[in-house]
Amino acid sequence: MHIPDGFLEPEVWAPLTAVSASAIAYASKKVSKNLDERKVPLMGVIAAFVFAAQMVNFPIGGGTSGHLMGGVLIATIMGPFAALLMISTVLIIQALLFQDGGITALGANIFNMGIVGAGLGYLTFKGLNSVTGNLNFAVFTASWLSVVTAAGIAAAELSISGVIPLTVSLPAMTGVHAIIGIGEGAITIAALGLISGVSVDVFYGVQTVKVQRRPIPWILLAVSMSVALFIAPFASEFPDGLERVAESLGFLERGTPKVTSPLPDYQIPGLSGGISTSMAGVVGVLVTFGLAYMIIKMLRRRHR
Amino acid sequence: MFDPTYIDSYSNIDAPYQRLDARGKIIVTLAFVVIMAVSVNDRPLRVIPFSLHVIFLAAISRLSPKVLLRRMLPALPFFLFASLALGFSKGSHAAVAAFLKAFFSVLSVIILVSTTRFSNLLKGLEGLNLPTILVSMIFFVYRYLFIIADEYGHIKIARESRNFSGSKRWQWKAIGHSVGTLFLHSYERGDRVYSAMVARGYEGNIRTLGIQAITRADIIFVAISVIYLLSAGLISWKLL
Amino acid sequence: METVIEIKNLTYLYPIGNKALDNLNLSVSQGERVAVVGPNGAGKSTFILHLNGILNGDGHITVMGMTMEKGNLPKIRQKVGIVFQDPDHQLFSPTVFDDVAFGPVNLGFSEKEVKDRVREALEEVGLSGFEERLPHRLSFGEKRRVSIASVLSMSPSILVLDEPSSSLDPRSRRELITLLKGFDITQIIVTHDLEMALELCKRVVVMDRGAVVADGNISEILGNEALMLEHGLEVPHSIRFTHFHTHDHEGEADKHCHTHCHPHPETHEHKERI
Amino acid sequence: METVIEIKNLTYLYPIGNKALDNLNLSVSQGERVAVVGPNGAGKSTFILHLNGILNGDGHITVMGMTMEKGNLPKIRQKVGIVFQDPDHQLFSPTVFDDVAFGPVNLGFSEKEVKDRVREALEEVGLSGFEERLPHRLSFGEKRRVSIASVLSMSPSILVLDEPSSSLDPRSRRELITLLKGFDITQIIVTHDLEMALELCKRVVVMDRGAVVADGNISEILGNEALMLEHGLEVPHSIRFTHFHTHDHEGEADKHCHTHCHPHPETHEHKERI
Ligand SMILES: Nc1ncnc2c1ncn2[C@@H]1O[C@H](COP(=O)(O)OP(=O)(O)OP(=O)(O)O)[C@@H](O)[C@H]1O
Ligand SMILES: Nc1ncnc2c1ncn2[C@@H]1O[C@H](COP(=O)(O)OP(=O)(O)OP(=O)(O)O)[C@@H](O)[C@H]1O
Ligand SMILES: [Mg+2]
Ligand SMILES: [Mg+2]
Repeated sequence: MHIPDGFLEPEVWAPLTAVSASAIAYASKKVSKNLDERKVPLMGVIAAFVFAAQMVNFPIGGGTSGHLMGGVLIATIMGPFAALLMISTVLIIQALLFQDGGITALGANIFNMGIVGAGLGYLTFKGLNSVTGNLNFAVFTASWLSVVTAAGIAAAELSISGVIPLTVSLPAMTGVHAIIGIGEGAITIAALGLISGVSVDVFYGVQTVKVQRRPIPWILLAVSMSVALFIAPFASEFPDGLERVAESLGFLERGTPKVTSPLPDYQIPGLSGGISTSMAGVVGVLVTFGLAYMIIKMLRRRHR
Repeated sequence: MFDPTYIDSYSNIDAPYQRLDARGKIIVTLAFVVIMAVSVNDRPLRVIPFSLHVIFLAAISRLSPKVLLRRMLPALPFFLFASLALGFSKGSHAAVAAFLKAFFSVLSVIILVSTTRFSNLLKGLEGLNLPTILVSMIFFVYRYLFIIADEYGHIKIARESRNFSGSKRWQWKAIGHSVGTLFLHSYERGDRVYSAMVARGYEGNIRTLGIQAITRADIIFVAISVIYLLSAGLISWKLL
Repeated sequence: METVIEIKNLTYLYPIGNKALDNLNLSVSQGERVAVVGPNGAGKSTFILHLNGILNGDGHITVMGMTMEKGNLPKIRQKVGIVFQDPDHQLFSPTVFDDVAFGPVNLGFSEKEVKDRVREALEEVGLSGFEERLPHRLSFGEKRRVSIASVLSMSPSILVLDEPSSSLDPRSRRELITLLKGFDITQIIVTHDLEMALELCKRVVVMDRGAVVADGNISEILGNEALMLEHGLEVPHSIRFTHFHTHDHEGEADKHCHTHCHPHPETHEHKERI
Repeated sequence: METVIEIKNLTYLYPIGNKALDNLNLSVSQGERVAVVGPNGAGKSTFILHLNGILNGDGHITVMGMTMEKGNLPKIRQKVGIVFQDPDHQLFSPTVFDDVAFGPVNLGFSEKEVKDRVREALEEVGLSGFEERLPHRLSFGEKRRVSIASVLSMSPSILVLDEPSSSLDPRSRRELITLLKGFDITQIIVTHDLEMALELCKRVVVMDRGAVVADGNISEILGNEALMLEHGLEVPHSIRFTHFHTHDHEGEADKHCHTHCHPHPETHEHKERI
């Protein structure tokens, strides 16, 4: 999911860079103020952990394996702002030192994995946990959703830039990641279970949310996200099995450059239609995200 | 991928480019990547003046093409496939242009990090107003990356040694437990590193030994590069 | 005695290029307890990782009659139990029970069998009743015992330990020695703790630069000052003192000296050959 | 001799509730080299973290005449150099130079002064020329030396080392001992390596359960079998052998035995008091 330089149009990466830069600036201020700033080394070493965790491979069946994203994992432990900083740090290092993800695409990658993956994932976790009171369910759903959403948004960005039409890339990306997401969810649950067994104070901010009494927006958010990103594309024109999609577009998963068939052999739909669909998709996700952000702000004010 | 030596291995070559200030190099690299990204569009020919700039930098940093290519190798397959996909939707020109853009952007970043000591690079980023906390975190990730990745390697070996297999569910659970363990180790390590730093007079921000001075050479380099890149963008926009 | 491990011309290069093992030859018999010593970076840990196919260098390895190859790995890993140097790298489960059960579960035993094995293994290392404890909240010595139990639960025929005594306090170290003395399976003990090696093993293998530079009777080899100095080692106190007295009061020698302290010619020859 | 460290009734509870230090008392004189020994979990490392105010328990600590309090911390940290057990926790900079320079830079020295100090410190540990090496690519023994250099560069008056010899091969351990013997500043050496303690120190402090249970002449205390066994320790070989001969040939005693091996009454009294 690390988008390199050269494939995104400026219309896509420029605004996303602005969004990500502001988010980082805000999170930096927030973290410097709230967390003990003298504990920067601790944050740094844990960011190195995030880097290592993203290299963790797990089997997803059919002889293939997925990579952990770790967004929800780290956000539930360290909080969404610290998590955003950690993931951004990791992405910067990956771009600078490992040629994994581009410089102009850095804003987009931070947006996909840090803001959407960790931030939105964290909101989902917090919401579902307060609604259902079922920690594992909340963790699992949030992890799954964060992976699928991040993949979906990456697909949308690529399709707006004309690389792959959304009608192809969205089902492919979300399809593969719907499976990877199950692994992500299961692993996140197990990891958090072990960590919380040792130290008590793991779930950042869960206590405050538990008393929260307005569950409906969260359910709506979760359901609409799942429908928008997962079910809808499948209901459309490509009922191919997930296996097939995973195979044909496997190259979108980093670390698996051995794929043989780069393109599916079906007709590629007209460009204009593709762009309008993908535009709609991205706008939808952005609006949802904005909504979620406002909601969490409101909640926060109530609990101060 | 996990050989830490390669990161700083070419920063000690005594060549003109290595002697320049990190901030100037970062600005020029950013200008290069951004201006190229904005001006090339779907025209492969427009990449030519930009490629000349990168080749010039490679020359004044005395990096051998072999070294550069080897470092780029892991990224290439993705570029190929993505441009192929682009080729189907937007045509071969767009595909070639995208590939070249990706190629030269990566090349410029590789030249930047190969010719700048990582600590100077960080000082440069800080000098360019990246939030201090982020710069410090990059510093620690860089320092602990290999150590923590190695640690996961050890856990993995211990797992394999005991015949790790079984159902997917069981494997996911065991992997999750390994990740949790790795987190606890990292946390404890972070705690102790903090103690070690405090013990040597650390009081909240990393101090460095005098930032590199910006000389006239730096200013000339940045000015000429930016002017060249801008005009390359504009002229190729008109002509190619 | 039957040969259980046979290694011929084993060479291994780490991907970044340093030759960690260089034409290593070794064979170990059934029931032997062998110490492996050598300076930091000699290749001891690298060697150990070959014994169950985690690393795969050039050369020929046979374990209990099975050639080291992909198809045999599960069986070999069941036979060879490796206790790594750092227990924190070995223990990754939420409870002691889970960790000790990890091997047996992977081997596909029934639930009852798994439970029995865990109980027995914990008993053997003296940790009965620790099943529900968190591995992270144990003392270093206890962690080491859990690591050993987590390997014993697979009933290995060959137990390999990488520097088992480091960072242990003297009491825990003593308990470890007693524990290992109690097992009669084949054991390979990699260590910098030459006193412990002397107490536990009759045979020592000295490694340096990836090869075996001496192999034979432990008190002869560890008592050979020139050899020890050449390979970053030291004649252990217990030999040095005995040695000293051997010369001082010839008649008393046998009383304190269990070992023959003059370098054995074979050792020298061995050293020069490699 | 002048007292440089004075600790009275020091008690420390970790946040999760375990009492790691329990009414600890200790004073150390200028130029002394003191060994601190005790079982795993005795509180040795916790104690060390109090010597420069990283932890802050109840009780009274004075270092070189300065009371341990916030205002004095920078000065105290300059005086007390701590080498932590794991070099990977101590070395966090991209190059050896940066790491050794970290302390002096924080102390606000000029660039020239910093460079001079780094050069000198590296020279002292025998690592001149390692300035540009990456700390994580050094051998374990070299890492340990860099840790020591990174503390020496602050010119501490008191050097505190936490288990400096663990995981070192015998040669590196020997080099470490020579190095430490060469310094004439006050040294506190926490270790499980009783032989090293014997070689380096005249005085030993035995800790258990967060308190000092014995304090005095090292060969008397380490030779006291009952005391050693009670606190998870062991009489070191070099004493045991000497001791043995002391009884066998009374006349020879002085030749091999530098130490008086019978328990000192004061030690016992000490032990029972606590
Ligand atoms: N993962 C690795 N990658 C590259 N080189 C390695 C790696 N691990 C070890 N080495 C190198 O291989 C050689 C042998 O290392 P090994 O860990 O086997 O030594 P050892 O005998 O176990 O030393 P020690 O007593 O310090 O544990 C050393 O030179 C070491 O630097
Ligand atoms: N960060 C911590 N949080 C809670 N308890 C701790 C922490 N660090 C140590 N302890 C506990 O405090 C006690 C003393 O620990 P300490 O590390 O000081 O022992 P030590 O004497 O250094 O042992 P070792 O010889 O194993 O290094 C132990 O019971 C330990 O479990
Ligand atoms: Mg080793
Ligand atoms: Mg300790």
